[in-house]
Amino acid sequence: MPTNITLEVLRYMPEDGGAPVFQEYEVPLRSDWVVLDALNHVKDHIDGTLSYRWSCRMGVCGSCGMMVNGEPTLTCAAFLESFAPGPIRVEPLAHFPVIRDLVVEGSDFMTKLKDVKPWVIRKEEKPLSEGEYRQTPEELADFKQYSMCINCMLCYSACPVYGLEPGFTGPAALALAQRYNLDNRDQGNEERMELLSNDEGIWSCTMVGECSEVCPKGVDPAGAIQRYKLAGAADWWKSLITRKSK
Amino acid sequence: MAQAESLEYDVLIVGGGGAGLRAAIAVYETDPKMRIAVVSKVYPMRSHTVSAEGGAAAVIKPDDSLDDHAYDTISGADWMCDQDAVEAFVNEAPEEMLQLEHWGCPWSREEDGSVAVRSFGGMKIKRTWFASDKTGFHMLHTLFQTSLQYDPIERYDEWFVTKLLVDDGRCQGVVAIEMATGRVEPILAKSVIISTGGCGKIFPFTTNANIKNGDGMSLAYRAGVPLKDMEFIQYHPTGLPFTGILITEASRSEGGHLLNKDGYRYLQDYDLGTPEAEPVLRSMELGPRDRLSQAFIKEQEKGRTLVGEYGHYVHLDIRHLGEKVINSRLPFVRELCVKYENIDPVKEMIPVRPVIHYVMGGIHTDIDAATPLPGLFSAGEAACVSINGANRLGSNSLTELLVFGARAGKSAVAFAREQGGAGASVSAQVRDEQERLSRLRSGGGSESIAGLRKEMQDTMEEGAGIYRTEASLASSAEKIQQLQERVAKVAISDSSLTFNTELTAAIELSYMLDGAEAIIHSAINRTESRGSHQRTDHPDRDDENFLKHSLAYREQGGPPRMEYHPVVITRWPPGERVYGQKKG
Amino acid sequence: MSAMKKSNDPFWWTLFGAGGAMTAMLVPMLLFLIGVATPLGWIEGPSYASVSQVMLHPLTKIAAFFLISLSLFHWAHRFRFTLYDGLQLKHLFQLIAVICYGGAVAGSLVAAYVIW
Amino acid sequence: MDSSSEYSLHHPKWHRHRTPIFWWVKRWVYICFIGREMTSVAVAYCAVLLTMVYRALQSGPEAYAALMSLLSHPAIIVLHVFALLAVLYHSITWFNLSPKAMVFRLGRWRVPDLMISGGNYAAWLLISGVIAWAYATG
Repeated sequence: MPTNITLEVLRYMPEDGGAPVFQEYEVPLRSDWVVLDALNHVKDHIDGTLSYRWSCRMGVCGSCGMMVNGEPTLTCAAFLESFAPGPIRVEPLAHFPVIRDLVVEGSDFMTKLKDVKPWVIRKEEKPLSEGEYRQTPEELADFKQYSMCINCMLCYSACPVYGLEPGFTGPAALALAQRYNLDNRDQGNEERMELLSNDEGIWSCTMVGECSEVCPKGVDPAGAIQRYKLAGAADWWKSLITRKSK
Repeated sequence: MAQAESLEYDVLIVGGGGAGLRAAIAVYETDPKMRIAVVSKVYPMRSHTVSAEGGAAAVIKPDDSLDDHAYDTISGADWMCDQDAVEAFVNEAPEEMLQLEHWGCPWSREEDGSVAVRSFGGMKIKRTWFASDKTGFHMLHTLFQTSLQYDPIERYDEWFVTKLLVDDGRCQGVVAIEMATGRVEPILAKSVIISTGGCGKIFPFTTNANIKNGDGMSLAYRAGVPLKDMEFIQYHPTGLPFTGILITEASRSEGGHLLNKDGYRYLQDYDLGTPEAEPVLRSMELGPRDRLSQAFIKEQEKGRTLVGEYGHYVHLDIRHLGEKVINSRLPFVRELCVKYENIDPVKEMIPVRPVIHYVMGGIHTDIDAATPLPGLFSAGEAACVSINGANRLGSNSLTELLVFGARAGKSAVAFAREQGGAGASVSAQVRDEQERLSRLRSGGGSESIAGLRKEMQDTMEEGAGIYRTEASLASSAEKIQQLQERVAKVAISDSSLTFNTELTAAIELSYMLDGAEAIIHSAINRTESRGSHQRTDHPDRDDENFLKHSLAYREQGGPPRMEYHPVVITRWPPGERVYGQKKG
Repeated sequence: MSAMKKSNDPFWWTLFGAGGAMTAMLVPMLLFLIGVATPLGWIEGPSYASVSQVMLHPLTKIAAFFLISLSLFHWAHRFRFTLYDGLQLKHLFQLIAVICYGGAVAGSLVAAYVIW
Repeated sequence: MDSSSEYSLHHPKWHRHRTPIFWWVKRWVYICFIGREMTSVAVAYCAVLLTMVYRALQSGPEAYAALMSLLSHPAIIVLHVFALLAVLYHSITWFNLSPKAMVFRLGRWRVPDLMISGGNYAAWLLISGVIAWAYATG
C-alpha cells in the first residue's frame, strides 16, 4: 500500500485573471481520511490559499460537495482509499459558476428554494392552544423521504438539464415542493402547482435520474418530479373539463 | 443576497442557526414593519443546529408537569441555573414546540397522530420530542424554510462579522466581510442579536462542527460584555477520536462494552457496578456521562488506554450484539462509523474517547435575552441565560434556542422602537476596522494558523479538560496568554479578497483564544467541583462560596477581570443530585 | 387554470406517457413476431385471411390507431427534448416543437386514412 | 453581484464552464440516458411499420405478400433486430421508472415499488404471451 496519494485540485483565482488550472498536492493516504481531510491537510500544512467550504464532517450540513473524479460527491464521505492509487481529481461542483477554487456560487439555488414556497400554506391557521395537527406515522412516511434533503446541491451538479438550462427549477427545489405538497398539514398544493407547472418547472425534467443516484440522503428528486408531473397532468385535464362545462 | 444601499436595519441578527432564525421570525411576528437582517458566515441551513440528533424537551403529555421539567433541569444543572429563567423556559417550551409543529417540522408520531416523545438522560418522564434521529436537522430546515416566506427578513449569507459597533453606550451594528467579494461593510441596526453558537472547536476533540469558534462570544467579550459561567463545558463520553462524531448512548444501552487496552471492562473499577452479561440501568456503561468521562481519564493516568494517531482512546465493543441487532437497533451508529470513519462496528471495535459537546456558559444575558450592553441581545448556545447551569440536560438545548430565540426577537423589537439613528463615531470605527482587516490580509507574520490552533487545543485539553487543578489551569493560562500574543503575528499567505478562508480562519483563531481565556480564568477562580467543572484539588460543591455565576470581563493585554453574579433561586433550594438508587 | 396558459406540456406529456406505457407493453412482442421471427422462418406467419379478419375488425382498428398515434406522440415528445438537450437546440424550441408534434399529428392522420 | 463583470475590486469574475455539445458521451449513465431517449425513434418506426401493414392488408393479399417478402430482406431483418433491442430497452426502463410516478395504496399500506415494477413485468409477459398465442394460432 502506498503511503501517499496525489490530489489534483482545480484552482481558480479570479484576481489572477487566468483560467482555472489543476494543482497537484501529495497527501498521506490514511485509511480513516476522506477527501475533505486531505484538503484540510493541504490547507493547514501545504498551501493556506486553497479555498473550499466545509463544516460538520458528518454528512448533514451539506457544505462540502465537490466533483471528485468527475462525480458529484460529499467529500466528507469519500475515503481516499476508495480512489487509490490515485490521482484524485477534485473540482468545484459542476453547473455552478465558480467564485474561487472549489467554492461555487450558490445564490441561484437559494432563490429556487424560495421560489417553490417551502413552508406550510394553510387557508386557516389553527391556534396553538388547540395543540398539534394530527399526523399518523403513515402520513409522515408519505413525505418524510423528501424532507431529508441537506441542500448539498449535488443533484444540480448531476442534472444535465440544469447544466444546459440554468432557469430550470431543479431537483432539490422540486423535491422540497413535493415535501410540502405531500404533508397533510399543508394546503398549498394548488399554489405551488401554478408556480411549477411552467416550462422551467417540472416539465423541463427529462428524467435522467442522476439526481436520485448522487443524492447522499436517498431523497429521490427524480421520483418526486415524476409524481408531480402526474399530478400536474391530472390537474390540467381536470381544469380543461371544468372549464368546458362552465 | 441582500443588497440594500445603506445596509441599515431595525434588528440585525448575527448567526443563522436555530436561535437566529427563530429570533428573526419573532421580530417579524412582533412587528412586520421591522427591517430585519440575518448575517451568517455560512448559509443558514449549514449551521450547527443541523447536527443535533436526539430531540427537544417540552411538556406535552398528560402524565408530565412543568414543575417536573423545571426540577429535572435545575437538579441536572447542579443548581447553577437561574430558576426564574428555567420557569420561563419550561412554560414557553410547549408552545414553541407546537409552533414548530404548525410550521411543518416532521416530528415523529404516535399511532393516533399525536406527537411522540422519548425518554432522555436526566429526565424523569418521557418528554423529548424527536424527528427520528435528526431532530436538529429537521428543526433547522423547518425554521429556515419558514423564514423564507417573510420578505422583510433579508439575509446576508456568507458574511463574516469581525466587530460590533458600539457608540453612545449602545450596540449599533456590526462590521462584516462579504466572503464572496472581500468587501468590508458596516451593517447598522438599532438592536443586534448574537446567536452564533458555541465554541467547542477550542478543544481538540469535539462533536462540534468546524464553524463553532465562539465568534459571537468573542465579539461581545471585546465589546465589554462579560462571558458567564464559561468554566462549564460538557463532555460526552463516547465520541470518535479523529472526527469527534458522536456515538449515541443507545450503543451502550443496547449492550455495548467499554474496554481498555487489555480488553477489560474498566468501569467496574470506578464504583459503577459489576459487569453483567445484560445491560443494567445506571450501572457500568449506563452510568452518567460525566462519571464515564472521568473514568476514562483515570484509566489514561494508569496507562491502560490505547494510544493512536489522535491520542488516547478506549474501545467500545458492540460486535457481540451481532449484525442483525446492530442493523435493526443501531443503524445510524453503523452508518456513521462506516461512512465517515471507515470502521465497521460489526467486525471491529469502535475507538472512542470523551469529546467536548456543549458549552453551558456564554454571553451574559438576562431572562429577556438582553446583555448588559444596551441594544445587544443573545440567544442559543452563544448565550448564557442561564438554564443550563453547571451541566445541560440532554434535549434542552434545541428547545432553548426556540424559547430564547423568540424572547430575544421580542426584546430586540422593543428596544429598536425606542432608538434613533446611528452614533457619530460609528463611521470612524468602521474605517479603523477596514484598515485593520486590510493589514491582516496583507500578511507579514510568521506564526502558522494550524500550528497555533493545535497548541491552543492541546493546552485546553491538558489544563481545562474533564479534571482540572490549580496547577494545570495556571499553566494553560500562561500558555493561552502567549498564544494571544503570537496570534497577532499570524502568517496569512492568501492576499486575495475573494473568499479568503485563510483570513477568516485567522480571525476565528483569535475568537477562540478569547473563549479559551475566559474558560481558563473562570475555571481557576471557581475553587469547587460542580457539574461539569471538576477540580481534583477542590472535589466538593461549595454552595456557601460558589452558588454564583462567574462573569469574565475582558481586560486589555491581561487576564480577564472576574466578577460574580447571584444565582436566582425561586422554589427549589439546592440539594443533592440523585439519580435513581445508588448501586451497591 | 393559469397552469394552462403557462404550458401545454401537461397535454403533450400525457400523450407521451400513454404512448410510452402502451408501446412498452405491446410493441416488443409485435415487432419480434412480425419483424424478426416470421421473416427468419422461426414461426409461420398467419395467413392473409386470418390476419385481416383480426386486424380489420372495427375494435382492433381503433386499438391499432391509438397504438400508432400514441407511439408517434411518444416519439415526438422524447425526440423534442433530446434535440433540446442532446444537441443544445433549445433556442429553436418553437420550430422543433412544430416539427415533432406536427409530425405526430400528420402521422396519425395518415394512419387513420390508411386504417379506415 | 454582477456575474459578467471582469474582475475588479469587490466584483470578482466568476468562472463559468460551458457544457459541451456532446456532454452526454462523457459519462456512461448519460449515454444510457440518451440511448433511452432514442428508443423513441424505434417506437415511431414501429408505428410506421404497423401503418404499412394496414396499408397492405387494405390493398389485398398480393400487397400483403409483397410486404412480407420485403420484411424478409436481410437488411430489413438486421434493422428490425436493432429496433427490437431498442424497444426492449424502452420497455425495461419504462417499467423500472413507473413506480417513481405512481403510488398505490391498499388501505394504510403503501404498495412497495418493487411490487409495482413486478406487476408491470407480469402484465407485460401476459400480454406478450397472448399476442404470441394469437399470432401463432392464426
